[in-house]
Parts: sequence; C-alpha cells; structure tokens
Amino acid sequence: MNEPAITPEIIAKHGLTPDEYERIQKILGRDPNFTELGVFSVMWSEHCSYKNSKPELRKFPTTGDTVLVKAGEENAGVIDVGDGWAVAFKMESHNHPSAVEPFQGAATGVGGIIRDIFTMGARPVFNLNSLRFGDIRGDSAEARTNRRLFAGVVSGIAHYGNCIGIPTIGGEVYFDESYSGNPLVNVFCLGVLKHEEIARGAASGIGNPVFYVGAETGRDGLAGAAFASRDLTEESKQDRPAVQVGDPFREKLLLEACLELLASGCVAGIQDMGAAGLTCSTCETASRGGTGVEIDLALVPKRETGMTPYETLLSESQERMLVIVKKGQEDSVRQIFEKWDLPYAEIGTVKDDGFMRVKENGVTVVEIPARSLADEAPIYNREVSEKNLPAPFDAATLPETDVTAALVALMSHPSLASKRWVWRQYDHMVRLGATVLPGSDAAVFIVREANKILAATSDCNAIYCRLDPREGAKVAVAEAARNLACSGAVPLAVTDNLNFGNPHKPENFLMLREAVEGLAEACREFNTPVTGGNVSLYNESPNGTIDPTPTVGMVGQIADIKHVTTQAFKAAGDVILLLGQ
Amino acid sequence: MKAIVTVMPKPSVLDPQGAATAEAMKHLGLESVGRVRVGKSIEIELPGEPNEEKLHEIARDLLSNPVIEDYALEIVR
Amino acid sequence: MKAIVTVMPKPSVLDPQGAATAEAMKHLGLESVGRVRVGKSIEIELPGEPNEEKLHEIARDLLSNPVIEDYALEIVR
Amino acid sequence: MKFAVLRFPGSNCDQDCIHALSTFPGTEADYVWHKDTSLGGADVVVVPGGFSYGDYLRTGSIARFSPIMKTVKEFAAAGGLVIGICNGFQILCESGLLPGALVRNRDLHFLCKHVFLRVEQTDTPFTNASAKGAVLNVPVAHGEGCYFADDETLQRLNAEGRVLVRYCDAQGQVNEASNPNGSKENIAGICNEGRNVFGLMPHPERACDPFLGSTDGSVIFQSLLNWPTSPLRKSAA
Ligand SMILES: Nc1ncnc2c1ncn2[C@@H]1O[C@H](COP(=O)(O)OP(=O)(O)O)[C@@H](O)[C@H]1O
Repeated sequence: MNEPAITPEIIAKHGLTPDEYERIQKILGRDPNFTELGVFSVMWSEHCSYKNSKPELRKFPTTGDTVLVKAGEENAGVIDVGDGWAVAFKMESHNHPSAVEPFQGAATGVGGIIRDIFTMGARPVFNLNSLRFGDIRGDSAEARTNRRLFAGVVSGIAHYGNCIGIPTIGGEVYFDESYSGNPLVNVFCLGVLKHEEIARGAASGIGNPVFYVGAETGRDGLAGAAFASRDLTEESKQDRPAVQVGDPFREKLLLEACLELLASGCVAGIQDMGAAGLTCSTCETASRGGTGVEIDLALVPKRETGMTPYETLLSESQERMLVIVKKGQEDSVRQIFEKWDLPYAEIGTVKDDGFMRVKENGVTVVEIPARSLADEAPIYNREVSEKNLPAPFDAATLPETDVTAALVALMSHPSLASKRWVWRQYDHMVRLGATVLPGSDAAVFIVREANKILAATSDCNAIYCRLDPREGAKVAVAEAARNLACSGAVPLAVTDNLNFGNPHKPENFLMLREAVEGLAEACREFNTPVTGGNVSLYNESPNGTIDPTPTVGMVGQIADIKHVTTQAFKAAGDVILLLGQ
Repeated sequence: MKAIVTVMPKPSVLDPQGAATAEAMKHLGLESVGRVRVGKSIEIELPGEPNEEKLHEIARDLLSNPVIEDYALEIVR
Repeated sequence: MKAIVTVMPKPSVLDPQGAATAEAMKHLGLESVGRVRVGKSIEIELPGEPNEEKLHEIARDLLSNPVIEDYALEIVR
Repeated sequence: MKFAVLRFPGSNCDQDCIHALSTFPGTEADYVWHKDTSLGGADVVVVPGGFSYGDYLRTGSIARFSPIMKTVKEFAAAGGLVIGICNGFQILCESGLLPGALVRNRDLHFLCKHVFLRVEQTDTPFTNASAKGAVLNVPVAHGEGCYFADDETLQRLNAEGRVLVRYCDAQGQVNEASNPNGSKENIAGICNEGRNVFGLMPHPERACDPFLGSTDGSVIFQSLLNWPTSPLRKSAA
C-alpha cells in the first residue's frame, strides 16, 4: 500500500503532540502506520476524548433517584419519568461545520443528535436549538455574513427536523459580536422509551456478527472530529471537503428501521457513526463490551471508488449505524433493512482479544487495543490563569442614558426581539404534542405514547458568563429552572453544551473551569443531575474568542395538564404579583 | 441575450436527491442507469451586452455554494 | 454517455425563487438583469446505448410535472 | 368506519392521523405499507403528511409510483373515499387524482402556523358536518403549499364547486393578507369531479384536541363518519 511515511510534520498535522506520539508507540510496541495514526488522531481529539475537559466534567452531579443511564456511560443519559417510562436527551454542538457551511453544518448537527437518541432505543419526540451569531444589523460585510449564517443555520435545522418529522419546539437565539465568524449551533433532542427498551452500545457476545447499515461511506467529512478540535482560521477554508451533506430522508428510514430492529430483540449492541465514523463506533463498542471487534473494509458499502482504508475509517458520512447482531438472527435483521430500503452489510465479528482489528480484503491494516483508543486517551490538566481574563465590568463606566431611549434600544435589539421568524420555519406541531407553542417560557409537550407531559428549555446568557463565568453559569441553570417552574413543571435533569475558546490559553481554561463549577453547584442545588452533554472548544476566529457560553438544556415534568401555564396576561382585573427582589 | 448557469453538486459530495431519483428511475424500468446528480439550472435574461466577469462573480457567490457545488456559465446569444 | 434533462418552470407559473434571485443580482451590481427563472438540471450517467424513448418517458413522468414545468432532454455522447 | 393510513418512506404524520382518528368513536384505523397492494377492506384512505421520499425532485413525485397507489387509484375510481393531507395532497396531485400542483411558498420559507379556512361547500363526504361559510382554525406546516392550476382548471373547479376550503381571515374574508403561501384564489383544498377524493394543505389531525389549541379540524373527520347516513349524500348522488 502507498501510505505516506510518518514524519514529525504528518504527526503535527494530525494534531498529535510528540508526547502523544510516543505514547502511541508505547501502546503498540511499534510505530503506527499512517492509517493507525489517523485512527489515534481522531479518537484522541478533544471532540472524541474530552482530553482537556474530562477532569472538569467529573465535577458534575450525575446521580440521582431518577437516573437510569448516567452521563458518559452511553450515547445519552436516560431519566425515569414514571410508570415504566423514561426519557433520553442530550445536547450537541455543530459550531465549526456551521461556520463553514451554515445550512449543511446545522442540518447534520440535528441529524447527529437525533441518532444519539434513537441509538439508545428511544423514539425521538422533540428538538430544541440554541444559536449564537454576530450582529446582523447594518450593511457591513460582517453583518451580511452574519445574516447569511443566521438564515442558513435556521433553514438547515428546519430542513432536517421538518423532513424527519420531529418537532422543533423551542430554543434561543442571541446576537453578539463575540460570535462574529464563529457562530454557535447547539441542538438538543429528547426521546422516550420504556425502561426495558434501553439499548447499549457494547459489542457483546464473542462471535456475534457486526452489521453496517445506512448511507454508503464517501469521502465527505474526512476527519471532521479533528477539524472541530482546532481554531477557525483562514486556513480552515482549505478544510472544505470536511463539509458533510445530510440526508434527513435516509435518517428517517434509519430511525424507523433501528427502532423496529431493537423491538425485534435481535440486537446485542448498537452505536451510531458520528464523529470519526467507523473508527469510533468499532473501538467504542469493543471497549464498552470488553471485547474486540474485527471488520473488513472491503465489505463496507461505499459511495466512491478507490477509497483507502484511511479514508474509509475516518469518513464522517452521515446516517450510518453499527449494529452488533445476536448470532443466528441475521436473517430477521436483513429483512428489516430490506423493508426500509437501506444499504447494509455484514462487515465483521466480535472477538475476544480486545483489539480493534481492521482488514481490507483479509489483509490487516489496523490493529490497536480498543481500550487504548476509547478510554486511554491522554488527559490534561490545563494551566489556568487570570492574566488575560476579560476586564471586569465597572458600572461606573456606564454612560447616563434616558431610560425611555434605553428601553427602546433594548426592545429593538435582535436578541430580545420576537423569534417568530425562526420558529415558524420549524414544524413545531408534528407528533401532536406541543401544547405550549414557541413564544412562551418553556416548551410544553404531551408525549402521547407515554401519557406524560414534559417541559424543556435551553438557556445561557453569555454576557453574564463573560463577566463572571461561575455566577453566569449558575444564572443559566437558575433561569432554565425558572422557565420550567413558570410553565408548571418540576425540573428533572440537565444536559449542557460547553462552548469555549482554545483551552491552551490559560484564561480560557480558567473560564471553563469556573463555569463548570458554577453549573455543578447550581445543578446540585436544584437536584437536577447532568445526564450528558458536549464540549466545544477552540471557538475562536480572527476576531477573537467567543464569550464563554455554557448552554444549559433542562427538562422538567408536569404532573397534571391543569398545571400548564403560559406567559401572557390572561384577563383584565387579574392581580399582578412581583416575586423576588 | 441570456445567460444559463448550471450548478451541480461537486462529484465527491453526497447528493441524496440524485440517489433517490436514480432509485425511482430503476423502478420505472431504466435498469441500467448509472449515477444521477440533481442540480440547478438558472436562466437569466439580459437586455444588454453581458458583463461576463460580473456574471461569473454572481454565479460563484450567489448562485452556487463553492463549498459543495460547481457551476458552469454559458452565454446564449 | 450521459443524458441531461433540464426542467424549467412554465412561464405562467409563479417562480418566487427566480424573482428573489433577480433581486439579489441587482444588489450585487447587475442592474440590467431581466427575468430570472430557476429550474433543475438532472445529469444521468448511462452505461450503454440510451433508450431515448424511455428517457423521454422518464423526463415527462418523473423528472418534470407537465402542469407546472417544461423539460428538455439532451444526450451527450 | 375503517380507515387505511398509508405509510410511504418519509411519511411522518401517519402516527398523528391514527391518533386523531382513534379519538372518534366508531373508527378503526390501520397503517398500510406503500409496498402493499391491498387496502385491507378500508372505507376511507388517508394519505398523510410528511416528506415521502424526502420530497426530493418534487413533493410527492416519487411516492406516486409506489405499488399501493395503483390500488388507491382503482379504489377512488370505484367511488372509494380518499383524503390527502399536506404531502398527501401533493401526492394526489402528482398522481393525477386531483388537478393542479403545489409549488414553493411565495416567500420561499417553510411555514408552520395556525391559519383560518372558510368552508366553501358542504355537499361532500369531507365537509358535510360543517356549515357553508364556517371559519375553521387549523394549522399549516409546509414549504411547498402554493396551489397552482391553469385558468381553465380554476374555472372548472369553481364552476363545479370543487374548492372545498380557502384560506381566509378570522372573519371569513378571503383576501391576499390571509393567503399564507401564495395559492391561486386562496385555495387550501379541492376535491375531484366525483367528490370522493379530497386534498388539502392544512392539517385537520393537528386540530382535534383542545390542548393543541383548536378542535376545528375534527369537523372533517366527523363529516366522513356522518357520510353514510347523511341526507346530503343522496342529493350529491
Ligand atoms: N432557535 C429557536 N428555535 C425555536 N424556538 C425558539 C428559538 N429561539 C427562540 N425560540 C422561542 O421563542 C421564545 C422566546 O425566546 P427567548 O427570546 O429566548 O425568550 P426568553 O428570554 O423568555 O427565554 C421561546 O418560546 C423560545 O423557545
């Protein structure tokens, strides 16, 4: 095979440090080949390994009476909602892809989070989205770019969610110059399932066949996980092939087929191919199962000819799943995939040796201990420092203003203005659940199949977080809890998306740490465990670093439909009370 | 005079629309169909002499998305 | 060998996309633009000798809707 | 009364239709897979909303070739009742069961909101439980719901009383401001010559539960249930 030789430049290009390379050599007891280097680089990227943030994430409260699957165990956490029913929910970012191609970037973000949910065995029932853009007012080139990003992201979310038939029932949009050139696109999905339906992403049962199902693998999105773990520079434009195109129609078929498959009892383990595609799904399922997985790339359905093992393994083509099937049940599985017209192939088997082994036409091209990829990435305690923190806010510097003029300025700010233009593009009524439509504090949704009423909201005021990340993060949790309470709900649990700058800059890491500790403290206070989330670092553009944005997604439950409450004043003569100071 | 801009998805980019169309064609009896790609055709009426440079700029910046699409410009006199 | 089917909205059908595109072109400095219509271009790879009759049938029944669209078929050898 | 709710790959309001129907006493509703060729003895066929085949190429353009559609055409030709909602309406137009076509919304955006509909005709299986001129509050959710037909077709539709619902304002005025998508003559739903096939863009199944903001959509399903014994049936026949 004509693989490039491994040089220090190639190693650096893969975002691996000399120390990390040495560690790889130690694990393998030899030099990795080029494909193996690629595999390590994506698995050890921040996006997949959380190598910079893991020690911080451990500070979150993750347990509680209602927690059925904890944060970090599987693709999404699962929370009990009573009567044998549960919900799985999670938030995920697609910031960098959306900066490069807003429509497809946002669309594939929605696709990814939906897969995370149905991989758990849950039927996705609604989505939220939390968006940040630079200022869209005026006629500057920058404002025009921001408008293009805003419009593109919103229609991308609409395209994917509407087509697949999952209502987008709420969210938030802020406009602030700190996001100019680096928009934030955080998407949230919630699904429902019965307790006994929880599916696991483990390759269990030595000898079980491994199936690939879904879209054919192409060269798109090559090494997007590594891409998401770098700063956005002018050079990122060269990363353009990293853009993936989503196919919500395929995903709808995949969703229905997978739920049918899980109900059939043929599945031993299931995992979606998100960031790092085949690589991530094979080594993670093997690592979770304490087993090994062997696949042959020649068997993988492909969209293009002449793909190298490196390209096939690292491709991030969307709408694909890996399914570990109970031996002997292959035919029932095939029947379901054929019913839904999905490409599929049996590509390998579960082994007992702990290795992720990849062959091409029988020739081994990758042989790495699965655990070392999935669970033994280097962990860093990054340096923190107050040196370059944003200047503290001094109220004395505020100019005198006329209160009326200030009010008008505030009311006309895009961040405060009505978001109707956004949510009217989202089908928020499909699935007959949205009883409180967008435009109130929290979205309220009747889950018909479970006969449960849920409320959900996403919140984060990043200006507070810039001024004081710890207090700002607490405020975000408190605001989310208030939004739920005002809608008649009792908060249940939280998912979060930590959007920060380059963690190698000590001030950024300090803000991350402060925000995490603030979130953790507030979540403890409200008794809302964190069920999972996502970390997006390196949110910087030539204009600078974004404001620290620890987005909070909170889910609550409403005991009785009579408790559902909306924002608006109801009738003349009603008494108005002001609570709090 | 008019200009016709044809915008097609780049060869390496997924074209779900093309794939679904190819499937449908097979069902309609065109078994031997290869790859199908669906793009846009934009017909622009031009009253005067066309400014080709401007048209290229518009085709590139407005009509196509260079991240995922290629365009071709043709002037019909 | 390939076939290219161009599908355009009939002149009598509202084409808001074409109108919006024309507006945007004016903003980008192409003041003298006339009517703009946005249609589809479908590129079909054909391994063997094309069955033109079948292709016309497919262009008429599947690729276009005669109520709102016209099509043109071109075979590129 | 037995309802068959069709399921195409990409249908996504199929479950909603089944749920809404289940709230009416005396109904029985089942899914019918698009690859099947039998309607299982149903009295009414529901072609639900969604994005059949991703709505690629044109909305409804690929679904019309599914095996079940041949059966639906025969069923309709024999006088069977067919209702197409949203994507279902688009499929019925593409299949030639209804005239005209649905094109991109005037403002190019997908639009999800409650609209008002004026009931234009009541001598049909789909509207007999309503009053002529009644105003219904029902949601729309579509990107391609702008109804188009040539002038001749429009004339015929009007002359034969086949426009069953039009977009209007809360007072029942049909005007440009109340037209959400640019449809010709504010047309929201039409029927075929035999008055047994009905297609509409708004979603009556989303307006059958007080917790969803309106129950006005139920009049459509109630009409279907009333039809076998409706006095209007004879005058229509
Ligand atoms: N991106 C979005 N997607 C869907 N709904 C949104 C989005 N942004 C805002 N909304 C909805 O608009 C309403 C107002 O939002 P927002 O201005 O953030 O209000 P608040 O400050 O009261 O939370 C909420 O119901 C919210 O869910």
